[in-house]
Amino acid sequence: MSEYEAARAAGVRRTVIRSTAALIGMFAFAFALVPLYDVFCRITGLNGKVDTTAQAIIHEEVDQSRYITVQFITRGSAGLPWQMSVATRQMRVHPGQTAEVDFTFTNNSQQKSWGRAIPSVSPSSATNHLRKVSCFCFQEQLLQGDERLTIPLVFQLARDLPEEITTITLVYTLYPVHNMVLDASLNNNKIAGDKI
Amino acid sequence: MAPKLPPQHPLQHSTTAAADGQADHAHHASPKGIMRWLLTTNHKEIGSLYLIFSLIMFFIGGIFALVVRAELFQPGLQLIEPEFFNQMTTMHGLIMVFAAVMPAFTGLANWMIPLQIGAPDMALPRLNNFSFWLLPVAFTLLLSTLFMPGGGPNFGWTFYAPLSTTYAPPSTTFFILALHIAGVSSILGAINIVATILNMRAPGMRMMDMPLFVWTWLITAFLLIAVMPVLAGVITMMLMDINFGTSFFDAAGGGDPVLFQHLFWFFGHPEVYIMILPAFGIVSAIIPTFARKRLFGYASMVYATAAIALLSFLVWAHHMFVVGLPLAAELFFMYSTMLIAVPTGVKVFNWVTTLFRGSISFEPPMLFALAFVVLFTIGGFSGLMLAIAPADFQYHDTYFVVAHFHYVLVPGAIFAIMAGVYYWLPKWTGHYPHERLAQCHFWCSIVGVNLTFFPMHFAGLAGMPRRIPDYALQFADFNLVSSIGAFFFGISQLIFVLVIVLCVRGGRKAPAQAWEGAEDLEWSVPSPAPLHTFETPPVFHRSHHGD
Amino acid sequence: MRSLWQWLLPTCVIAGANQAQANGWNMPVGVTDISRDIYGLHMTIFWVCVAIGLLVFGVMFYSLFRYRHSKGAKAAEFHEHTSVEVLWTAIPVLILVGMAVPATATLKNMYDTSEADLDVMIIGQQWRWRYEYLGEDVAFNSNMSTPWEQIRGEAARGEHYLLEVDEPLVLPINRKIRFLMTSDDVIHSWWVPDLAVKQDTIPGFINENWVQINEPGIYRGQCAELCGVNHGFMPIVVHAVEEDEFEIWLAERKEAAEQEAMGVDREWELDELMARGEPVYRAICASCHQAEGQGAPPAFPALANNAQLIDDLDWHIDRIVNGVSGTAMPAFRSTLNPVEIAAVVTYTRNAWGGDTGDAVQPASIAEKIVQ
Amino acid sequence: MWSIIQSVLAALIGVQKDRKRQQDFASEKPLGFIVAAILVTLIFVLILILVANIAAG
Repeated sequence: MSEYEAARAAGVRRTVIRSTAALIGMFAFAFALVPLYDVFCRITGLNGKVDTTAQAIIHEEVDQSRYITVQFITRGSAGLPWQMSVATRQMRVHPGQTAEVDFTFTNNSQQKSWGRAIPSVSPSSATNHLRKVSCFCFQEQLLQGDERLTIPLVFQLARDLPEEITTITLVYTLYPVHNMVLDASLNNNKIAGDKI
Repeated sequence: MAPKLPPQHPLQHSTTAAADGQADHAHHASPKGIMRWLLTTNHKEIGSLYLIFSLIMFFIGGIFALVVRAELFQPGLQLIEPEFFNQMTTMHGLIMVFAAVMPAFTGLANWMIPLQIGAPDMALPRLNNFSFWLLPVAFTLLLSTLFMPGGGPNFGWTFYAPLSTTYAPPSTTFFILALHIAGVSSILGAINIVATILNMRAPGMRMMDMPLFVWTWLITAFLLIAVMPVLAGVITMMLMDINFGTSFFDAAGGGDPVLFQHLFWFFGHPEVYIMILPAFGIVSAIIPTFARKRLFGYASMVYATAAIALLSFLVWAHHMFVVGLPLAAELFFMYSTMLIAVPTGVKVFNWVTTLFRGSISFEPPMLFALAFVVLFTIGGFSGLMLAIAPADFQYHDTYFVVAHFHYVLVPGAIFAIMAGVYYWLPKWTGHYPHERLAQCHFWCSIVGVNLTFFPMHFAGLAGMPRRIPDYALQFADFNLVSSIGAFFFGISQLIFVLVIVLCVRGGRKAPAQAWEGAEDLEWSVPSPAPLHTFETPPVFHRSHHGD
Repeated sequence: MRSLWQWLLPTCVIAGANQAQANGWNMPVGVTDISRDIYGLHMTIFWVCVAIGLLVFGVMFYSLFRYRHSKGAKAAEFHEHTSVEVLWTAIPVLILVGMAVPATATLKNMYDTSEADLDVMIIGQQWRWRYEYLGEDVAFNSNMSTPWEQIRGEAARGEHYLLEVDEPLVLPINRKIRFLMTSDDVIHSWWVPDLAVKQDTIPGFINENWVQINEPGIYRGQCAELCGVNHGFMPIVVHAVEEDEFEIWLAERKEAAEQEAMGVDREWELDELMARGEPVYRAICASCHQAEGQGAPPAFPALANNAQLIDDLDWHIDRIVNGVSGTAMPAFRSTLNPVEIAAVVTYTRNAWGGDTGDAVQPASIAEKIVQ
Repeated sequence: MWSIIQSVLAALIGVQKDRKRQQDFASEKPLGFIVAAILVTLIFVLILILVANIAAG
């Protein structure tokens, strides 16, 4: 092998090592994008996803000069025999004010089951200004057969809510929580996993 | 992945082997028959394999398109069920993108890059063989999903979650596997190309002396290395969502379906440029040759290509203007997308200025290259219209978009590939392609392409969504014309096959420099190029590009 | 001669464009301020493209004609010219900035959903739309009403083939209506060209858009995002009416809903339930489970002669009331009323030779979905 | 340094004098150009984000 060829081979080896490193880096980056996206959404409120952890009430002066209409919408989804309802469809609050609204969950079946309410806020620019002090959406809920449960949502609108926002819509969609252990306990449900 | 050294060939100058062709090269006791092709590490043979594979896949993908067009020939469901229709549109897209256009460019790269930079072979010949043979495996697997219970993928080539996860047919796992294998093949091919270009250039050839095809492929290969792993990541997440109970894209488990689109288009938009940048390189070789004039603004072509590649990472969400992004994000992606028109425009202006005051002749490669410039520009114009976010609310997911990307990909990428094939066929086979037949192929293709895709602009503006198996009566005329055009275009591609077969078997003999104005290094080796070339590195003279 | 062409060509093109408008070749101008703005942007950028195209292709074809090798043209030597290059970079940038300004203004306007008079929730479902008038207790499903015989070519196609629904979305004109959009299964996209509204409906997430219609009329659109097998068969029809007409319609809808609710408490005959169930089945179920309940396995199981369904009434009702997660079978708990559910259950148990004789009472269904 | 930035900016709009280009490619070290290109791209993105945010109000 001539010196020229040896130099060339060394160059090829270097290029391959570098591009393989870049490759692995990009593959890792793709997965890193998932948490990055979440962080990004939390900072910008991009997709209307609200923080899933409780936030402390910040005592600030209530902005009496404006009212914000907050609408509540509850939605069910396939596979969960629950009914979710809200005590009031909409309320008017001042920015800075702490408000509370009751949500009621009813299990219409005889079996116990797990469910989780996934929140979404519109307009998404309001997301970061909605502080949830306590919410059923922070964790999964368990309802026994025919059980009815009322849980309050305590929230506060930040004073720095942008001026142009006059209405905030909060939508909760109830989803069943599928869990191997939970399913095993639901052995009465003889058709679990069946599809129609 | 240990780097592999090129196999040593006996020192033998290319010219001596020229006349005898391949028979003389029985050194190594090379395997014969099918084993020769299975085990070959020669860049020219692998290049041919890639090109033949992509041609076959072009016809398979084309047949799927014709099934779609046949169903859309008139309103109503006549031939196939909506379920099968969705599988056809999906398969057409996947096959054309991953199995026809991309391998065709890789095939051209395999054949031409070593010849254009004066290298004896690719840097990693055995890896090269491996990356090719992954492709038939991947696409046999993908096509086999059509025969599985529940059918093949039916969620479009963009496979948006949750349609492609929670609601997907059972064969989706095989679809993911096939895409993984195809992705590995692309990545290995790209690494090989980068290693070849950076290290195997003839002594004295600097980066800025490289032909534009080599430049555009270098940038394309970097794009591939950057984004194919992202695709691999996305489909891995899908696989986990489907089979392992994660919920990356499932709202029920706290995931986000829109995240899928962000990730997909973060891969997908650079992917679009992967399919067009090498085409820029081919056209930038052909136009100066047949205008007998140096390419105008070689440096700005290189820079514009690099700029387009960089910008392609910043514009992905223009595919998502209607998913409900915040206003600032919409504006950001609108502005960045509009800016990408600038370097693209620079390229078109450069080509036109190269023609200006040239000495132009109209051989088949030139015809296709000129058609590329005109029709790709039309595709670029509709792209510019789509970049205007408010207007995109009307264009999005309609046939206007279908028209746009087919103008960019068919008379864009595919015409450039055909131009390249006609341009380099004399080098590959030693014969000129049959001029009359090639012209016939060109005119049929031009008429067919425009007949097929131009009415789609109108159908889209008038309100026809994409991916529907049946349509309202006011779209009937547009679809009728499109379908006739599609069959005409499809059938006229048989002429292309005929030209290639005839050219391989015989025809007017071509000299080493087959075209009068051609200047790059590949024209210094005999036609047909012997199996082994540049075993002694050529001395590169800075006759063009540089000073 | 040349001056004639200079005059004739643009005239022809403009005349052609006007003609295109009339014949449905171009984007509709639409009936909202926003749709007009968008149409204006569309035409502006179109003419910009035409102008650039004429210039570039003009130079190109002139060169191709003038500098033919066969006519002995000799190639020039030049291969770069910095000032020309700077110029043709700068001019497009200026044009683009010129386009970006009005586009930004229109986009900001489109995003301003504040101060709406009426909120309508739009829900995409495989493969129908559901409309809920928030705070008005009016909600209904909107299914394609084109019969499958027409699609299969067994009957003559009507004027609004594939673009007609059983229940259109009725909206008042001159009022700002805010749309809240979401989906129950996959991503759909609600699009009416005349209103220039196209917005994805995403499961678990809420999107907003708004419209203020200037003219009464019937406006048609379609789902624009591939959403599965019947993606091509979920049209949208918007019926825009005068404001007082809308109030009357709303009152009638409420009354009809009350009437239906009263029906829950009384005892229903089998025949009555069958008669009520058939249209529900045709509108809601037949697109997947097929007209004769034969289904399309494996995605859509057969209902006719389905042993499990016939043996287990509770299971049957559970499937309809609560749906099956991860499939196209939604929960009809809140989208059909107890009468409709009881009727359709009765229908599927007795049609196609099932003949179980079960007459499922609305009251028993209502028990299962108590608030 | 200024020369490198100048070249990168020229590359961004795709225009460069041949003489300047020859000068750039006389230096065999691409690292400076790569770093400068990444920086310029980042600044470009930040400017675009800023403009978009100002335009969005």
